[in-house]
Amino acid sequence: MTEDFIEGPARDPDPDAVAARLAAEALIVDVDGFEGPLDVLLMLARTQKVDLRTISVLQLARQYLVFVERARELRLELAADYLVMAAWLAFLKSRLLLPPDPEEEGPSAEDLAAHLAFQLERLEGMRKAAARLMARDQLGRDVFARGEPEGLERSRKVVWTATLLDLMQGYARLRTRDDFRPFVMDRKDVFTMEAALERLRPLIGAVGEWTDLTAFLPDGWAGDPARRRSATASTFAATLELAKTGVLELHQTDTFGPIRIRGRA
Amino acid sequence: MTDPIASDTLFEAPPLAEQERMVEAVLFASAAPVTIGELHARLPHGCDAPAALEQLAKRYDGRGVRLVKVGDAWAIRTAADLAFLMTRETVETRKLSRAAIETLAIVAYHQPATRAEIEEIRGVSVSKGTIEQLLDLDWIKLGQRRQTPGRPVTFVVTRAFMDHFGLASPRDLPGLKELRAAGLLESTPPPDELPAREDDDQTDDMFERAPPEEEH
Amino acid sequence: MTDPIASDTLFEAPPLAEQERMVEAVLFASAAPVTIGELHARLPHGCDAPAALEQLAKRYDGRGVRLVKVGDAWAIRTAADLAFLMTRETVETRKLSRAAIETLAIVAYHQPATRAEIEEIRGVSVSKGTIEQLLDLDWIKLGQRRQTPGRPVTFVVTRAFMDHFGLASPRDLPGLKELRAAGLLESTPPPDELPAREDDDQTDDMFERAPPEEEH
Repeated sequence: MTEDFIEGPARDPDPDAVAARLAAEALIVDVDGFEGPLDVLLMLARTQKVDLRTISVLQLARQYLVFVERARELRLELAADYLVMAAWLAFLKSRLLLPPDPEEEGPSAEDLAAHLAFQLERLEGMRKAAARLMARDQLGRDVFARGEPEGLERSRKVVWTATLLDLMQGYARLRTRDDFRPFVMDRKDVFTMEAALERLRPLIGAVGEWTDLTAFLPDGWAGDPARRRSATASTFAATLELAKTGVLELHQTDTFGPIRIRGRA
Repeated sequence: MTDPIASDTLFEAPPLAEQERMVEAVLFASAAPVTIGELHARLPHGCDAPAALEQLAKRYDGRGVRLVKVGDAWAIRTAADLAFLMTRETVETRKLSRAAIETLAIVAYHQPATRAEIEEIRGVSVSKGTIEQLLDLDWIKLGQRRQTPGRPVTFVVTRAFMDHFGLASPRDLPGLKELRAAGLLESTPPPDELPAREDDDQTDDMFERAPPEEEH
Repeated sequence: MTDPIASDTLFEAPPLAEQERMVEAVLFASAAPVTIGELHARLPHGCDAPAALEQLAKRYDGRGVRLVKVGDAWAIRTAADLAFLMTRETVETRKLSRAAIETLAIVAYHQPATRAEIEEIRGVSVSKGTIEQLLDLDWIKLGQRRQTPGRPVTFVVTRAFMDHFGLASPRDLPGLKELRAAGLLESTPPPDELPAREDDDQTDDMFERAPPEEEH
C-alpha cells in the first residue's frame, strides 16, 4: 500500500528532488510500515527510476536525510537504526563530495557506496524472489494431497535372541553358585582363648588350693557338648598361657586325669 | 439450465475425459467418500458424474488403486492385494535378559518345572513378566499339573525352543560335567562338596521321566 | 509372480508393471511424500523404484492427479488447473507477514543461512516470532552449525517446504539462476565502516553442500 502511495508522486515529471521530497513525506506518514532503514532506502531508490546498479548513492543519501529531517520536524519517533543510518549516510555524503584523501586508510567512499547499492539490489532481489515463490502453486491452495490417506505403517518387531551357550552358561552359573557360598564361622558356640584369659586373670589370684579346671568354665558352657568342648579347650589354653607368665601352676596326676590349677601369689 | 450462473459462463459441459480428470481429483483430495450428488454440485454444470466414474473405474482396473463404492458414495482406495505394502515391519534384535535365560535354562534342565522350583534354584522370585515372555516366545509352555498339594502348574520347553537352540531333544543339553569340561564353569568347587550335588545324574534323571513331547 | 513372499524368497523382483502398481498404491496411501529409500524398503527385494516411478509419472501425465518429485521423495498431488474444484479442501492458512515471507525466501535462496545473514540482507533484526513461525510450519529447520566463531546455528528449508511450493529440488527455486548470475547470492562482506549488522559471512550457496534430507 505504501508502495502505491510512493509510485504516484514518483511519476511526477518534476525533478528528482521534488519527487524525493514528496516520497519522503509519504514515507513519514507510514513509517511503521517499513522494515528498517534499508527498506526505506530501497523505497527511496525506486523514486530515482533507474536500475539499482546505476543508482546515485549521493542522491539517495540526500533523500534519506530529508526523510529523517522531516520525521524530526513532525516529531515522529524514529528507531535508533534509522538515526544510525542517517549519521552514516551523512558521513558517506561528505566523503563522496570531497576529493579522496590519499592518506586515508580503509575502504574508499566509492566502495562503501557500491556496497550499499549491492545491499539494496540484493534486498530487492530477495523481495522479487519471495513474491515469485509465493505465487507458485501451493499445497492446500492450488494442489492437494490425498484427502483420506490410508497411511503407511511402520511397526517395530522385537526379536529376542539367546544362544545355547547363553543357556548353558546361565545354568552353570546357577548350579555352581551355592558351591561357592562364602564360609561363615559359627561364632555362637565358640569360646575364644581371649575370652578365657579375660575370665581367668581376675579369678586366679584368689585360688590358693588346687582346683579342677572344669570349675572355671563359664556359666552356660558346661552343658552342651560342643560348647563344653570349646570352653574347655580355650580355658586350658589360657591356663597354659598364664602358667608361662608364672601366675599359676598346673597339675595332672595321670593321663586323661583331671587337670587342676592354683594361683602362685 | 437450472443453474443460471454455470450455464451463463459455460454453456457446454467439458468433454467426458475432462470430467473424468475432475472426478479423479475430487475423489483423491476428498477426506470422505463423495456421493454422485456432491460430484454434480462441485463439477461444472452439465457434467455426467456416473459416466465419468465409470470411465475412471475402467482406467483403474488392474491398477494399484481402485474406485470403490462406499454406500452411495465413491472413493479411491489402494488395491486390496497390495495391503501388505502398507505395513512395514522393522525387526529389532534384542538379547534375552539374564533372568529370562536362567529361567529358561532351569525349565530346560529340570522340566517339568514348577514356578516354585525355578525360584528355589534361582534363589530369587521369578517375575510374571519373565514367564510370560518365555511363553510368548513359544519357548516354554504349560506341562501337566504336578500331582502334589496345590496341584501347581509345570513348565516344559517346546519344539520351537529346540528348533531355536538347535537341539534334537532336551536330552542333548550338556550336563554339568560337560559344561565344566567345556570350561563353562569358571572354577572347580572343593571335591567333597561335589558328590552332594550329583548334578549329571540329576539332569539326566529328569529325562527318564520324560516330559511330554509336544506336537507342533 | 505377484506373491510378495514367493518373490522375496526367490530374490526375484516382480515385473516392472507390478512394481508400478505397488509404487502407485504406496504413494496413494500416503499424504506425505515417500522417499525412494522408503519405497525400496516396502517393495519386494530387487525392485527398481526409480524405473517404476518413471513409468507411473508417464501414466499420470495429463490426468486429474500427478506424480510430483519433492527432493528425493515422490508424492501424488492434484493437478493445479483443477484447483477451482477444491474450494472445499482449501486450507485457510494464516497470512504470513512480510518479514516471514522475506525470511523464508532468504533461507531458501541462501541456505544454510544464519540469523545474522538474514538480518544483514534485510537490514533489520529478525524477530524471534518470525523464525518460530517458520519452524512451526515445518518450512525451515536447523541445519548444521556454522564452523565460525560462536558456531552460529544455520537454517535450511525442509522437504515440507518443497512439497508446499511444488519444488522438485532447491535448484527449482524461481529466479535462482538470475539471482546467482547477478552475484546476489554470493557472500560479499561489507567494507568496514558500513553500519551493517555483525555477520559471520559465509553465505556459501546451499547447492554446493546440500542440507541433509530428513527421513519421513
